[in-house]
Order: sequence, then C-alpha cells, then structure tokens
Amino acid sequence: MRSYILRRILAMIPTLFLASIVAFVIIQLPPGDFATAYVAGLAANGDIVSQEALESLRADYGLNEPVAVQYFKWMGGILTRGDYGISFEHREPVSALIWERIWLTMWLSLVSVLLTWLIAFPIGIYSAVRQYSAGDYIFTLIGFFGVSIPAFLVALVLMYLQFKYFGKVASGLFSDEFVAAAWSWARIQDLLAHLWLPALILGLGGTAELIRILRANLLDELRKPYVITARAKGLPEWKAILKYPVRMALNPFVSTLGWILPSLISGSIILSQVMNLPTTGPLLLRSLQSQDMYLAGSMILVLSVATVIGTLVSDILLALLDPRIRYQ
Amino acid sequence: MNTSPLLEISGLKTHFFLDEGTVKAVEGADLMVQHGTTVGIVGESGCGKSVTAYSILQLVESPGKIVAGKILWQRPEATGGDLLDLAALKPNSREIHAIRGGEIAMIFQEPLTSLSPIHTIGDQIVEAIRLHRPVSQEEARRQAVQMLQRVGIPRPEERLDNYPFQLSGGMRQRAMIAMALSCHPSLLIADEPTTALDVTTQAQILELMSELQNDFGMSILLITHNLGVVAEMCDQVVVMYLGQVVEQADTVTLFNDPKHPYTQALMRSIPKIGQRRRGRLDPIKGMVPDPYNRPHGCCFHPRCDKFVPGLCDQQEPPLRKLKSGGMVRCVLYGE
Amino acid sequence: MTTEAPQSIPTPRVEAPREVEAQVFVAPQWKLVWWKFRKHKMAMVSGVILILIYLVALFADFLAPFDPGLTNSTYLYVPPQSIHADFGEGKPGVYVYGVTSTVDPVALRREFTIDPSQVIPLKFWGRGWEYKLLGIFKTNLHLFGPADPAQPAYLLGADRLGRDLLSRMIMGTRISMSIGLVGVFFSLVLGIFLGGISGYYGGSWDQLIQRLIDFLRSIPSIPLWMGLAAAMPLQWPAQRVYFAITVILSLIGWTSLARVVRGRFLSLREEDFVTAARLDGASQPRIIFRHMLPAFTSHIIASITLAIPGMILSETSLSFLGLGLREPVVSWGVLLQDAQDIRSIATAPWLLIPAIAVVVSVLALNFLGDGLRDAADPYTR
Amino acid sequence: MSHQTLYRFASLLILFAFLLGGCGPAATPTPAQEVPKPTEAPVKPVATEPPVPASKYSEAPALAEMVEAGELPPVEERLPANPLIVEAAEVGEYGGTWRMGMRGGTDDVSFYRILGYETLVRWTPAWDSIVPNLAESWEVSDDATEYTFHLRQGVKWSDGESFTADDIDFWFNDVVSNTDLQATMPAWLTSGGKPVKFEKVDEYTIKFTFEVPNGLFLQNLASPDARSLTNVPKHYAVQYHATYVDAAKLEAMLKEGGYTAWKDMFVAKVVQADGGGMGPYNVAGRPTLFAWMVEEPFSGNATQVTLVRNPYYWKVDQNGQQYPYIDKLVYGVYQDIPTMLLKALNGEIDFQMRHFNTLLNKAVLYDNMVTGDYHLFNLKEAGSNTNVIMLNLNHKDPVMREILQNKDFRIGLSYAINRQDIINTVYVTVGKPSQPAAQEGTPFYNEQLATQYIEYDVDKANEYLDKVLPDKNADGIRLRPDGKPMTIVIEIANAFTQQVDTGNLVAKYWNAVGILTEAKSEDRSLMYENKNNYLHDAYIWGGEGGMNPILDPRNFFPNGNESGYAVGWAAWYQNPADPLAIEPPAEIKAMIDKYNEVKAETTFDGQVAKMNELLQMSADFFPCIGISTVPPSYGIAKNNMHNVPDEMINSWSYPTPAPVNPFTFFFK
Repeated sequence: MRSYILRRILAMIPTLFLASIVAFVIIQLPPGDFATAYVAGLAANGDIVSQEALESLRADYGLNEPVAVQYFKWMGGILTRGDYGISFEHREPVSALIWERIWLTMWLSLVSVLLTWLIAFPIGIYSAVRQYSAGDYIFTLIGFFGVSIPAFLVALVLMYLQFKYFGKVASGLFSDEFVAAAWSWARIQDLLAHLWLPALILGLGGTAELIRILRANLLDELRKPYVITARAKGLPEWKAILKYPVRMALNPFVSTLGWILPSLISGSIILSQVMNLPTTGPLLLRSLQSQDMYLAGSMILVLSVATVIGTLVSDILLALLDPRIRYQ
Repeated sequence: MNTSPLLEISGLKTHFFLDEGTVKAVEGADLMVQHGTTVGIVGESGCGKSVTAYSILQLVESPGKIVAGKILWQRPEATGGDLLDLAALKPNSREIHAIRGGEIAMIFQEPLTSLSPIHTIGDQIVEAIRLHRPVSQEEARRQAVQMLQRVGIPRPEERLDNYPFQLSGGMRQRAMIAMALSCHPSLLIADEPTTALDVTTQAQILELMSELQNDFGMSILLITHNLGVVAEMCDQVVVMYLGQVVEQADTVTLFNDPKHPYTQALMRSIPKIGQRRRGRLDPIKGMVPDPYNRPHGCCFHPRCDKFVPGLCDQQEPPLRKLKSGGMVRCVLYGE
Repeated sequence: MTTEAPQSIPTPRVEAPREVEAQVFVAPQWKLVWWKFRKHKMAMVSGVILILIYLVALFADFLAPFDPGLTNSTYLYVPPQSIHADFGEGKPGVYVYGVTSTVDPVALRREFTIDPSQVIPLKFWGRGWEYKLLGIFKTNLHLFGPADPAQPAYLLGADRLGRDLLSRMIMGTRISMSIGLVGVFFSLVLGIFLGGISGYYGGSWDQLIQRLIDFLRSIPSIPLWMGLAAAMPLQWPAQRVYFAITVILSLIGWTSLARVVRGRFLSLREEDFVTAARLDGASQPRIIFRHMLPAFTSHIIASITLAIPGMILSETSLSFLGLGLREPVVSWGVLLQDAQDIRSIATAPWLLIPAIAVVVSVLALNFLGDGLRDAADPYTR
Repeated sequence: MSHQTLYRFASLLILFAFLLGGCGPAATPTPAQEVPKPTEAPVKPVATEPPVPASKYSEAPALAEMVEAGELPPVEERLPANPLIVEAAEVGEYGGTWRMGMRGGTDDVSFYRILGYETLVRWTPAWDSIVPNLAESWEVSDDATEYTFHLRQGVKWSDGESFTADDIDFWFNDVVSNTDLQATMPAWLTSGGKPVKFEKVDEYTIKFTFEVPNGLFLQNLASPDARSLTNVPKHYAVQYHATYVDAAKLEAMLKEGGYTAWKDMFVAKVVQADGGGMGPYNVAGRPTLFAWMVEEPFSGNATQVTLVRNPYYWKVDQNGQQYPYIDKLVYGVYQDIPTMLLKALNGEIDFQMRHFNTLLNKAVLYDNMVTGDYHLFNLKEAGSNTNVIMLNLNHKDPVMREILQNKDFRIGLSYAINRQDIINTVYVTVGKPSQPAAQEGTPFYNEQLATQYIEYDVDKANEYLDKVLPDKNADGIRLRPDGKPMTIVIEIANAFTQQVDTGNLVAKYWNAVGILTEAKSEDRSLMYENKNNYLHDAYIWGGEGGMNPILDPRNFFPNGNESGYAVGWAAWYQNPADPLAIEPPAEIKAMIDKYNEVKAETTFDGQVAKMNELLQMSADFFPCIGISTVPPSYGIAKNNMHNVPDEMINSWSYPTPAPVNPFTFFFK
C-alpha cells in the first residue's frame, strides 16, 4: 500500500511539470499580452494610452523577454520561494489573491460532489434493480435533466425567478454581514446557506454520468453469483443488494472523484461568473481575458495540482475500499 | 426416523417470460428427497436442473416464475416440524428467508465468484450465522472458526480474515461449504460443486461432503452433469431432459438398467474403463431443441432411437411408477 | 458402478436464465444487440426523436419558413404569434393575426399590439426565401410559411434584430447536431488509437498514455479552450473556426473514449478467442482489427452516443464565454447567447426556447447511449 | 497619454458654454465669443464665498459624538480656514448608505468618478468653466507659460495631517519624475516635447513653467489626467518609497508583501504615477482628500468595498454643513453584469451609471422602476458616432492597400449601407444617419463631414465600386486586380453587442454589392493587437470627439494609434523613427501640419478656426465611415436620493458624475 502511494506520487511529478508548462503556454497562446489587453480595456473607458506607456508597461513586467525565460523565472519563484509572481492587473502578489478563492472553490466542489452522490446514488440503485420499469425511466430522466441544461442558463433563470417572486437576489457566497467577518461557525452556516444552490446546479451536471456508471456497474454486479449466494443465505433482498453488489458498484463510484473534480471546477467557472461567487472561476476568466500571465498560470497550475491530488485521493480511497487492489 | 420425505416436488413448472417468447425451463419436475439421503439431478446443460434447484429456494429471478406445482418441505422440529409448500411462498417473505440458509443451504459451482470478493470469509460466515441464530458477534465468530476447522481449513483463525481471492480454489469451496453448513441445515443443495475444481480437489470436496452429511445427518440434493460424481455420491438419481424429469431411480438401478431411452443414450455417451481405447463414444444424435419451441408430445422424440411415430409425437407421456420403485416418463413402459 | 471415469457433458457455467441461449447462439451479433436494445423503451423513443432531429437538420432550409439571417426592424423582440384556424368557406384556413408596433422612446423598445383585423394566412408548400435543397437543388419551396412570403409570421417570436426564432432554431439544428459528430469523430480516432495501444500493449506504453490522460484531464478545460480559441488566426472563415473548435473539444474528449477502449482491450486480451487467434499465428493488426475491434464496436457506438451531448453542451458554454461560434453562424449555442441576460429572461423569455431543443436532444442522446450501452454486450444475459 | 490630449480640454471648456446652457436637443449654439477662454479662466475664485462664522459649521451626528468623546477635534479645527462652499440644489440631511456595484480588476474608475475627482481645479457641473477646488486661486502668465496656484490653506488629509505644497512637491519630484515609477513624463505635463518645470514657492504656493506656451494646462488639471497630483500624501507615501526607506527594510517589506519590485508596492499602497489603479482604495484608512475614505479596502478577493465619511473633508454647503451628506458608500464587487442588474432591479443599488446601463437593458430597468423604487436619468453622450468603420489604409497587402486607399471605394461602401435600417434595428429608431463628425450645435459642426455619402443607394454604390473593381466572378463577387475575390473581415470587440449587430448588417450590405464581407466579433485585446500592428482589414469602434474634435481628433486625421484606419501614418506623425511608421501622402501631411497650427494657437477662436479648416480637409479625404449619431444613455437613481440632476453629460474627460458633486447627494 505504501509503495503504491509512493509510486503514484512519483508519477504525479511529470504530470505536474507538464501541467505547469501547459498552464504557461495557454496564457501565451492568444496574440498580444497583458499590456495590449490593459490598454484596450482603458480605451473602452475612453482613456487613451500612448505607445510609450505601453512599452514601459511591458518593460515593467518583463513581457519583452523570451517566453522560456519568463517561464523559468516564474517556476523558479514557485519552487524556491513559493512565490507565484505578481498579478499585473491587481498589482498584488498572486498568492494573496488565490488561496481564499481556491479554498471556496474546493468547498463548492466538495458540496457539489456530495450532492451529486446523494442524488445519483438512490437513482442509480433504483434504476438498476428495477431496470426498464417506469420508475427507472422517470428517475433517470430527472437525473439526466441536470446534464442537459447548460448550468449558467439554469442559474440565470433561477436568479431571475428568485428576484421576481421573492424579491431577493442570490449573489455571492456570504450575506453582507459575513462578507468581511472572520471564519466562525456562524459564517460557515451562512456559507452553506448560500452554497447549496450553486452546488446543486453544479452537481446536477454530474449526476447523469454517475447514475449511468452506478446503474451499469450494478447491473453487472447484480448478475454475479455472489448475490445469489447472499440470497441463498437468507439475507432479505434489500440487504443482500446493499451489502454486496452496491458495495461493489461503489468502487468505480469512488474512482469518479478523480475526474469529476476537474469537470466541476470547469463548470464552476461559468457558474461562478453568473452567480457572482468569489471562487477561482471569475478571477481566472478575468485574468485570462486580461492576459494577467502569472495569475492565470498559477491558478491553472494550482487547480491542476488539486485535480491530480483529487485523483490520487480517489485512487487511495479505492484501494482502501477494494482489498483486491490493496493486496496487490 | 421420520418416514415422510424431507422434500417432495410435484408437477413443478417454472417458466421464463421473455420478449422472445416463454421459455419453459421446468415443465413438470417431480422428485423426492428422503431424510439423510443424497439425490442427484443429472441432465444436459439447459435441462432445467439448476432452475429446479433455484425454485426450491424461490431464487428464480424475474422474468422467471414458478407457475405450477408444489414443493413440500418438511420443516425440522426446531421450527415447528410442519409441512410447508415452498412454491406458495413469496420470494421476499420472512418464511423463505428463514428457510434459506437456515433449513436449506446451497453451494455453487464457482466459489470465487460466489463469494463476495471484498468481504472477508469470516464476515460472510458470521453474517450467515447471525442471520439465523441469536448469537453475539464473538460467539458467531467462534462458531465460524469451528466450522472452518470442521471443513478442514488449516489455521482457521487467520483464514477468517482473508479475502476469497487469497485462498486456493479448494479452500474456497471448503469455506463455501462451511458457510452453507454453519446453521446446520437439513438439506444442502449443491449446484455443480466440483465442476470448477481440479480432479484431486474434486475428490476431496466430495469426500468432505459425505463426511459432513454423516455428521450432520442432512440430505443433499446434488446437481451435476457428471455421472461419475452421481455414481459415487448419490442414493437416488433424477434424470432431467428439457425441463422434465424423465426418469428417477436408485443409483444402482439406474446405472445397471436405465429405462428411458434418453438415460440409456446418456449412459452410452460416456466412456467406461475397460472399453477399447479406440472405440468411439456414442453421442446422442441431434441437438437439444429450441426451448421456445418444445417438440410436441414426448419432448425427446426427435432424438429418440425408439421413436414410435403417431404416438410419441402426439401426446406427452406421464411419469409412471415402475415396479423397481423408480419412475420413468416414456410410452415404452406403459401400464 | 464407479467404473466410469468422471466425464462431463460439455456445458457452460449454469445460471438461471442461461437456457435462452440455446437458440440465441445462432443469431448474429447485431440482432442480439437489437433485441436487447428494444427492451429499453426510453432509448427506443429517443432513437425516433433523434432521427427526427437529424431529418430536421438535413431539411432545415426547407422547414425554416424564413431566412434565418433576415432582420426586420419593425419586429424587434416580437412575442410569439399564436396560430388560429378557421376552415370555413372563403376563410383563411390557418392564420396568425398581424401586429402593429410603436416605439417607446423612453424604454427604448417596440411595443406590440395584436391587430385582429389583419389576418396573415399560413400555408403548406409555400414559397419563401431561396436556398439549395440538400445543397443541390435551387428552390424556394418551404414546408409552410405565410401565403405571402413578404408578410411576417413569428411563430416562436423574434430576437433583438427581428429575426425569426423558429427559422433560426431549425437552421441551428444543423450545426449543433453535427458539431458533436465531427468532434466525436476526432475523439474516436484519437481514443481508439491511443486507447488501443494502451490496452493492447500495456506495460510502459500503457503507463505513458495513462499519464497523458491524467494530465489532460487535470487541466481545467475552460482555460484551455480560451487559450486555443483566442489563438485562432483572424483570417480563418467561420467554417474553419467551427472546424477548429470541434478539434479543440475533441482534444479533451478523446480521453474518456480511450479509457473505454483500453478497458475493453484489457479484458479482451485475456479472452480465449484472442489467445486462439494469437496461437494461430495471426498478425497483430489482424488480431486487433479482425478479432478484437468488432467485439466491442457496440461499446464504441454507445460511448460515441454518450459523448455527443457533452460536445453540444460545450458548444453552448463556449458561446457563453464568447469563444464559440459567432454570428452570423447559427447554432443553438449562438441563439442561447441572446437568452443569457436578465433582459431577455425578463422581457423576451421565448429566446430560451432553443434551450428546449438542447435539452431534448441531449436527453435523447443520453437515453439512446444508455440503451446502446445496455445492449452493447449481448452475451451477458 | 498621447500628447494631443493637451489640447483637448481647451475647446471643450468653450464648447459647453453654449451646449449646456440649455441641454435640450433643440438648443441652438450661442456665439462663440460668449465662451470664456481657457487662458482667461478666473484668476479669482468664481464661487462667491461669504465668510461664514466658525460657529456656523456643523457636522454629521456621528462625528459630533466623536468630538464629544474627545476622539476628534471640533469641526472648526478640522475644516480649512476658508472651506470650499458648494451650493447644494437642496440642502440635505446627514445619513444613509449609498450602494453601488463595481467590477473587480481595473474598475478603479467606479471610485474615481464618484469620489476621486479632487484636483486643484474642477469643471463646473455644466462643464462651462473651471472653478477652484484645492487651489483657491491661480494666476496665468499672458503667454500661457507660467501657472501659479495658491492652495487652500488648512486643508487636511483624512488622518488630520495638513495638505501643503510639500505633498505636490513630493508628487512631482518623487513620483512623476521618478523613472522607476513613471518611465516618461506624462504627456499633459509636457509642451513642445519638453517637460514642465515645477517650483514650490512657499507652503501654499506652487508654480508650473512651460518652455512652449500651453493653453490647455488648466483644462488638463481639471480632467482625469491630473488625478494623481493631489492624491499623494507625502507623510504616508514615504514609507513605501525607495528613496526614503533604507534598502534592507525595503527588501523585507517587498518580501513580506510578495512584491518583486518596489514600484508594485508603491502602486498598490499609494497610487500609480499616472493616477490610475486601485492604489488609493487598497488600504483601509489610507489618507485621502476625498469625501469618503476607505474602510473595507479593495483587493482581488474583495466581494465588497466600503468607504466612510472623511471627517476632515474640506467642503461645506451653503448652511455650513460639512460634506458629504451620505455616511457610507458600499460597492458590491460583481463578477458579471446579470447579478448587478438584478440588484439594481431589486432596488439594492442607489445610484449608478456604469456597467449595466446598456441600451438593451433599458427596457427591463424601465419596467421595474416601481418595484425597485428608482428612476432613470439621462446621459448625454459626447461621441461623434455610434460606429466608426475604420478601413485599414495602411494594409500590409499592397493590393488591398491600394483598393482601400481609393476614396471611390470607400464612397461606394458608404452608399451601400442602409443606415436608417441599422438605426431602426439596432438602435430602436433613435439617432439619425451620420458620418463621424462633431455634433450639430458645436462650432465644429461640418455638414459635409457629417452628411456626405450617407444615403442608401445601391446603384450609386455599384457605380463607385465599379470604378475601382469592375470585374466580378460567377457568384457576383468583385475581383481584385490580382484576380482574387475581394474580401473584408470587419473585426468587432465582442463586448459591444450593438457594434457586433451593426457589423453583421454592414457585412450583409457589402456582400450585396459584391464585396465578400465577414463581421468577426472577438476579444477586444485581440482586436487591439491586430489594430496596433495594422493587421486588420477593418474594425469598428465607437466614435469619439463629437463635442470637441480638437481634444480627440482620432477620427478626423491619423493622430495616434487610436486612428485605426491609418496606424502607420499616425505612428509616423508621432515618431518617424517608429518601426511601424509609414510616411503618409501629402494630403495627410497637410492635415498634420494644420493640426500643429491648431496647437500653436493661443486663443480658442483661433483654435476653432484652424480646426474647422482641418475638418474640411478631413471631409474631403473621407478617412472612415460612420453610421449614426449617438443616442443618449441613462443611469439609475433611487427615488429617495436627492440632488441628482435629471440630465448629465457623459464623458471621460468630464468624469461624470463627479462634476455634479456626488457629495451633495443625500437620502430623504
């Protein structure tokens, strides 16, 4: 087990190295650089920036240096000093900007995953056990519904309806009085009260896939002889199903944690933008638009690391759940 | 000893209702299991012998259903000693849960797949014990160790915490038997228990089963396509063909004097020691018919070398009692 | 009587419903798949719906009563006009009422009132805008439309430039329903190739490709899209940008397909028929393409079906970010771009109708894929 | 800043004298001579300031309590000897919280326009003259080279420290002249290419001296250009300035804050030398001269920013009440427009005229006025056109360049556009067809420039186009001389929906006359990158300089890189050595010379006359194609917010609504 984890961690290193390069390349892809974006932004306000000012801005941030040099400066800072560089746009160190947001993003993703499971689990079991029944169709229809509607649209419509009929505007992750408050139990409660709706919208997008996986796995497992053994032992039907095939079908379920995280994070980018959530999403979008290189690169990198770790955790969890993996 | 049979199946019909049509997997099974005896069911693949066994425990899954017949079960004294028609029970009723594992236990062909791969052996045996007996976890565990020891598993304490994939095939089947017998059932249904094992292990397992039968005084319903096993283990043999019992007899009679043409053909199709090595076996001619389209009349008639036109293909012969005590379903043995 | 050697009657593993197989042995695989697929009623219904949707895509210009790009300054945001019918003698048959509009200079919009005195008859096989049917025949025949093509009839309302939403939605079917196919095609090629290598050869190839998949999956897809989309050369025409976007989508999409393929390869590699072929001295490509690939074609088809909805939804997401397709290209994502502001939801909710098209097709594809997947492996029960 | 901005304000000043006397659309221009000339700007303060006895000053109840508790000096001591009296239209009451929405990132303008406009001098609300602010009075030499300002005595920063000439001295010598912070002197501080000289005469007197006359300096001071001048509290700023902090300590500070260069820290904590940036709003309690000071600061993570009243604010109303009336400003930080709009609809925004106030959103804001308890006010836009289509006359492809430089080709394209249809479709009938031109009613209005080639006439269009590209292929597409089909890609910033719609319609019209046209909406920075290197065929941007083309002549001749139709020529004008520079033809050079003549004029009349000559030349050259006059926009204000004018001019140079004195707004 220990060597398994060790091997997995070692395998992470090249992945992360590649991720850092790609993170950096992504931001270099669009034509122009932060200076262009900044000037274009000012121009939209009516301000005019001269060519010289543009050049001095480039010089300030070393944007005229070769890409490789910029990359190694950035990577060097991260590896040696934990310095992620500075955000050009905010004129703040990247690390000051991203951690709270990453923390909230992880919260949102976690709650979404839990909600996804909560919805997908009973539906998946039901629709496998009662395959092709009316209930199977109805529940999977509900489950698939979430994946069919673009999340941002659902969010917009829900926000409008909430305004229209309840006179409330769902926005952000905290009530006004908690925005600036220190972390406390009350603040966490407030957070959860704001979190559930976006988490639900986000989670709905993943339920269909999970229902499908659970259903397919369970259908396979239900046909396995050990289920008959369990019945032959005298176990009541639901107990026989829950203890054996469901428990087996759970394994791939856990392994989904690895891939559901990146999709949730991507999904949360747009949703957060619409629902005004202070997660990494809007900051990332904004930094990509303004080509705020180190900010965008660092966020992509950190999110990549998070997903790689998420995959690792799910694999370890899987090993804990499944002795066949553990003992190999 | 009680003279009434432990289990008596009469006129059992189990059908599968599929979109493609109805499969009459069991279409008239009659058999009897006496206390302390071993009854074998033999037949080709698809003859309905497994479904018959599954029917006893109401384990036939949808779209399969018992549509007719009786399965009379003599309950042991401890649970009332009354006669119960298992076929009339609902598959999810409390009685059948009590009977499954408690009074009638079952073991299967593939011990690896028949045991949950992610639960320890101990977990699965303890669960079985505690399902039927009001004992504590510790007591159940102690009994499980005892059981494992009884079925000949060395270092049972350790083995209890092993997973099935950590055991060898023979050990797994022993564990399976231990689990089945942990509640001292009166009947053990063994569904091809040795098919997946190598020959030496087969012999050991069969021997173990005989031993345990003597110890526990239980009956065994042995389902197999292996006539050798039947010869070795059984007191009575039931031959099934296409969902019907075509012949029942005590083992010696059956092997010496098979009555039904199918049984006779079966006997000819297996090699015997002492036969000339180059001599060809005599396979049964033709194919097992399509289960959706059972032949009219005697279902064996298209393959039968004693086929009587106008008779065999017209009406289904009933199962008749023979003077020897056996029974046969063939017009040749009329009146 | 113990003289017989323990000889068995050959038989496969016994399970209760196995008996069916006796006759099923002889049916070809596609037939078995079809039998199993039939049982999934929802999948059957979905299949029919999808055939209809693709027919709409094929004959979109014939079905669309108006040119989807035609703007009309007097019908900005006109609400859907309801259809009336009156088949009496000298009566107009099916018709809508005309509307009169005034500009509200403060609210900056047009206000519409239904004018019952103005009857605009609709008719089947009407003449309208000119197009090439199936890209070949030049015609102006349409399934239905106002009897006088110059008269407006907005059955699903109009957008901010007075374009007919119904026509745009019908025309949008083409791109939205094909973007998935094209994208999936690329995913498929990549997925089968890399997944196949990974699964068949195993070992260090497998490790390498698995890491690559891990790596691609760990990159949040939106920044990747944004970077790639912004990097596309300006001079590219809309069609090429569209093509490039599908490639971008498939760059991420192939990983899940590769996983499926790899999984199947891994399990098939151990199957007897593959071993037999190998012992027979069959060449590797022959083993892969002749023996293994056919064994999981149905799985691949199912996976493809399940991958298409993701592509359709990605297209809408990209459009939301302003990175996807752009006007004057018409796709459901482009149409929904109009709907994704409070103004539209509050005052022109009919602009959300294209979302229904997205939902229906995505649902249908999901169910179809599910049905196919259930049926994909006909030999397990 | 391009150095032309030097000139932009002089004329603006004049212009609004007649424009805004009556804001109604029918207002006819009053004669130019009535306009106060910039060099004649009042030497003495315009506002009548009858000395108010100290006892007559009053303050907000919360401040009075603090004075009572001894936490704050009494109001008389906090106010300068001679506080600026700003007459409120309606004398207000203290209290209330003003809620607004802003977007993260570079949206410092949201603060600046509400409270950050505290310069030496300021525009009157009507934008018709310049009045004292932090400078109590000033003298200008007759040749417009020497500007002497007398600072208001006793003005204090929000922490109680005095504001003196030292602060400005620090700003000049240690901020704008520090090459670490500002590579080159901002354009508005130079004249004839030479930087201004600064002199601190005494504690409250400062002097700026130009080598070359600069008649526009006062106007620059009254505009956003000068916003950093009065925003550097020396006593606070020195702790972040490399010159004043020893190297080791600076190093430690940088390390602690995670900064790589001290400029970053200075910009984050104090101000950006050119005045932009979030520096003034990033630190709670940072000393300021604004009406409100930061409580919860802005940061990249902030979801709201709050500001509370500055107890040392140095303005009072006619009754001696210290401004501001409103206690607190709360800015919600929004990632996206929809939530902000919903907040506005729900009545949770008290006054705002940024971000969500698009023409498209007007209908929904209008519909919800009653539930949201707010009303709309008018913003008169100062632009010259809704859409300026800039065909790239410096195209890199020589064939394209020759075609696009052909005036007949541009005329043909202009005739091909159905402007009224665009106005009806995209602008809901508001506005009238026009080329980019100064608005009617300004002294710069040139009828030819505004109205030439605006009829929709396909025949005429084809006639002109036939002169240039007579050959067509089978599909009716005109062929270039090299035989390739003539194609034009119009680039449009995707954030501007109406320009995107216009572009698509224009593409349709041009396709109809045989020019294969595609409208391509894209991220605006991508568009800018292409434009800056003149890689585009054509692009669309809003027209500027509609009220004063002297200040922003980009659409009339290539004066800078915002003249997207001729970036190469503009680069030559700026600096012939620029690698992007292309020597312009004689016609353009003549316009450049004319503009230099405009700049050399010291009187406004002279500037107008020369500019009109230039505009006539521009009309004859026909550099870019326009669509229509700019419709008014709007903002929202809660019904209980008072002193909000019903109409304002909307411009960047006159940073609406700051000149109408938001500190006089109050709730009742």
